Amino acid sequence: MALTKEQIAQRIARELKDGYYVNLGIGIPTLVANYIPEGVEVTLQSENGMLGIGPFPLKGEADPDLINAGKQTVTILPGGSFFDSTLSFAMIRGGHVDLTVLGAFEVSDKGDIASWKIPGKMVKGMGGAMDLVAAAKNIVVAMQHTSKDGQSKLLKECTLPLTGVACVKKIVSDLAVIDVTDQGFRLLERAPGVSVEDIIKATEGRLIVEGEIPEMQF
Amino acid sequence: MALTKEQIAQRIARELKDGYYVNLGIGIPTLVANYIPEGVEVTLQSENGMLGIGPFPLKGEADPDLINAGKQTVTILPGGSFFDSTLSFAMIRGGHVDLTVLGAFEVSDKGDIASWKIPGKMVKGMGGAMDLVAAAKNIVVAMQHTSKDGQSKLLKECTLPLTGVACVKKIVSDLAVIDVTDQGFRLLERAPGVSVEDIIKATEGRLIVEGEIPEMQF
Amino acid sequence: MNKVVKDAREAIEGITDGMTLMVGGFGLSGIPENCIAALVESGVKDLTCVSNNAGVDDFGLGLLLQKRQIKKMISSYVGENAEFERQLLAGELEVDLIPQGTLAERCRAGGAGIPAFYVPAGYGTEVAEGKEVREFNGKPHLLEFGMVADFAIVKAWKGDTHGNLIYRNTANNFNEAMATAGKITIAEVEELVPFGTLDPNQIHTPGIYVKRIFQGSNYEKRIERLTER
Amino acid sequence: MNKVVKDAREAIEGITDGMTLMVGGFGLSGIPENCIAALVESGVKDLTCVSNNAGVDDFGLGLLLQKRQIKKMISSYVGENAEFERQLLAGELEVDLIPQGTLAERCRAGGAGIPAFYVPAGYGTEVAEGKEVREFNGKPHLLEFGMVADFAIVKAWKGDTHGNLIYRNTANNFNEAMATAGKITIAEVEELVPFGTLDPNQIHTPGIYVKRIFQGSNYEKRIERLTER
Repeated sequence: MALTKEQIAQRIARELKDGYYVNLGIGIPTLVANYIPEGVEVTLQSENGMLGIGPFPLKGEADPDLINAGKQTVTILPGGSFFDSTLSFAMIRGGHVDLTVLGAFEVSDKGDIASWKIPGKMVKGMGGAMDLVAAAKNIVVAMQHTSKDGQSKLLKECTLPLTGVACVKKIVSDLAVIDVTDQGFRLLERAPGVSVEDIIKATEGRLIVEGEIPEMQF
Repeated sequence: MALTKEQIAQRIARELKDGYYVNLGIGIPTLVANYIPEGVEVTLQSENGMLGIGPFPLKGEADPDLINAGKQTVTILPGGSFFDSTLSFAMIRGGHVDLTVLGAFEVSDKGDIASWKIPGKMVKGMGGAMDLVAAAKNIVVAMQHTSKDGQSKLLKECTLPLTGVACVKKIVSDLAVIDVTDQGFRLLERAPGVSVEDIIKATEGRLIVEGEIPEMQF
Repeated sequence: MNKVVKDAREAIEGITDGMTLMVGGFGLSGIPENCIAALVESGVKDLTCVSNNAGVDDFGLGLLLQKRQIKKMISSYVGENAEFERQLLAGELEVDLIPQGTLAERCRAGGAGIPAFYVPAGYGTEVAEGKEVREFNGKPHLLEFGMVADFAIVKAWKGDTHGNLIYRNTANNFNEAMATAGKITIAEVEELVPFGTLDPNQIHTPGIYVKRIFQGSNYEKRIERLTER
Repeated sequence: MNKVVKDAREAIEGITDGMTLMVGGFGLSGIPENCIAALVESGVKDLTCVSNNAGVDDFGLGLLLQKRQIKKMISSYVGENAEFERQLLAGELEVDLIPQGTLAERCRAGGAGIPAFYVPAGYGTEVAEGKEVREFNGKPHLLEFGMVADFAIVKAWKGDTHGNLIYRNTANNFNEAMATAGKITIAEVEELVPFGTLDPNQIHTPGIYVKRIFQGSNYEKRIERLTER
């Protein structure tokens, strides 16, 4: 059984360590916040200018001056801070954010990522994604392993315009957990009930499979 | 009669316009603050991180956290602000300071200035002087026209290590007010009782003297 | 020193056809609503607007787009606006898309007298086309340039009559950097107070950067994506 | 997340011979007195210190100079210190003098992931020797490099247990930029408060930059030039 979006988020949350500062992109990455392990204290950064993103506001308490990078109303946790866009990206570019989680259309076995533009369709812009992938120490991608018609999204070379090159460190897809190494993708874990064969078939890029591949537990 | 230091400061103060943001260097330039004309509101910048320098504190009210760039205890005026060194020099470098007044050992007729180092003697460092002269829109130098042994300090070429090149716009010395033009020094005013001849004799660099040269009034 | 103007109409005096404007805000948060309305009313056109986003169809910079007053947008993300899409596909609008951090830093650099600097963002992507690449510590970087505007228009929470500004929460966003990078910077504030009433340690934008300031009125402060627990 | 350490001795753990330290302060204002004392006590040597000034003979970094613990100073102005002069003339101390604004910007750039940038300061002077020159808008500029340190040691007025810092008046100076540029940043504060007690809009240094924090004791806060009306 392929992972649900919630399970992808849940698996990524296991990458979090106590004290981490983390930037979560829009979509599945945002869900990671719901699965932060017990005893792990993580501070969420929002690139529009805050540290310490809290839960969505209670009904009637939304503040138009307090939104996240997805433009949703949010709250700030005690110990958080507000700052301008320049400082926000200075901390991203300077490598002070420990982990960035974002979605992707495609990832190559060299760690290139395409996530912002589909030519011919509307071009919305890259927002902060290029800054984040160029600078974060550790980039985890949350994505679907294949397109709806079964085409692999883990490729030898990305076909869509790139967001960044040689930057993705880890992928958690609906089928597998994969590290991006100098030799290509390396299979680490498989989704419950998904076979190594299924994953090999769904992966176009070089995929290293060595030893027993454990099944993820939820 | 050559101008006193106070008179040099007083003459420079006439360059101030209402609404100006001004950086005053150590020494004579600091005295300019005492002669700001009636009806002219000027905001003084201190490059260690404040706008709105006020008078020295009253006896017993000095605050070790509130000093100027000369490390003297000062006060802040209502409407002032504090900021860090980066922003302070960002506003200097970005041309937001309207006028900078500083001292000099030598100035050349091309507007080069030497003000920070005398080889063989102790080297104290340039502090913020190089940043200020490289970036201020308008640089006025307060200086003695000649050394104690009568050598001109307004030269064809500076002999001491430079602080900046082609940056000085105006000089107020103890003998004269001089503009620095593309053609060299241009005599604008002379100190009371000082003749044009005296000034020509005291000036080694190219000096343009055209028409009647008025005497400064105090 | 007199920086206080009556209203947005007086504040935007001197903004003429073809000028480049920086406009603060992220999404609809922290945008100078009063000045945008005055610009719409003024009919000024062929503007180049530097702004992280382009508003929505019927609010923010979307209002200027509707009236076809904008010739070019310089932004990082413009995806909330159908009229924008129509004009872009029809070739009526130019767009320069810039990574968000690079956009912020280019405004900051312009205001700070830094003509150019190197960043890693965008290397190897179409953003890098035509840009100088240089390696530092084994990592390729792009040369990016400081940016200034004829006018910068920012929105703050509180301001004083000397032009000192305080922003609130995430409504700061691009306002602080842009306030430094306008040849003339206009600030509209929710509350204008006499100088001397703000704590000098809490000022985000020192008054030196602000040439004109006024207290805006009728702030709608529209929420783009209301999300509640 | 536990950033709070007991005292300066615990805070400076891991600072070893030959390391590069950034030390905040301007003159004797805003200097990390407790950490400097602990460094003197530790006997660590061959340090490279990035600090705008070098203290006075018997206070600030002057204390480390007296004990000959500093190999090299990177500063903009070092003119208040006779022992400094003696060591320099005797060839016992290296000095790299950098224009003050460039020094601040190099710290800021180091912390902001900007490896290099252009500034006009120093062009045509001995500071420009060996540096790349490039013209922008008809004006020559020097290429300067971002700087990071093994440890940055800063002093703030208030701090919380998450490492958020607030500086007071002109005691901020270089502390804010340096706090961003240490591989490990240590903050000593006059008052340490529980997280959640500081206004998130008033924080100068967000906690992300600070790895270790403690409340200092016995601050002397010496005045270098007492000047009264």
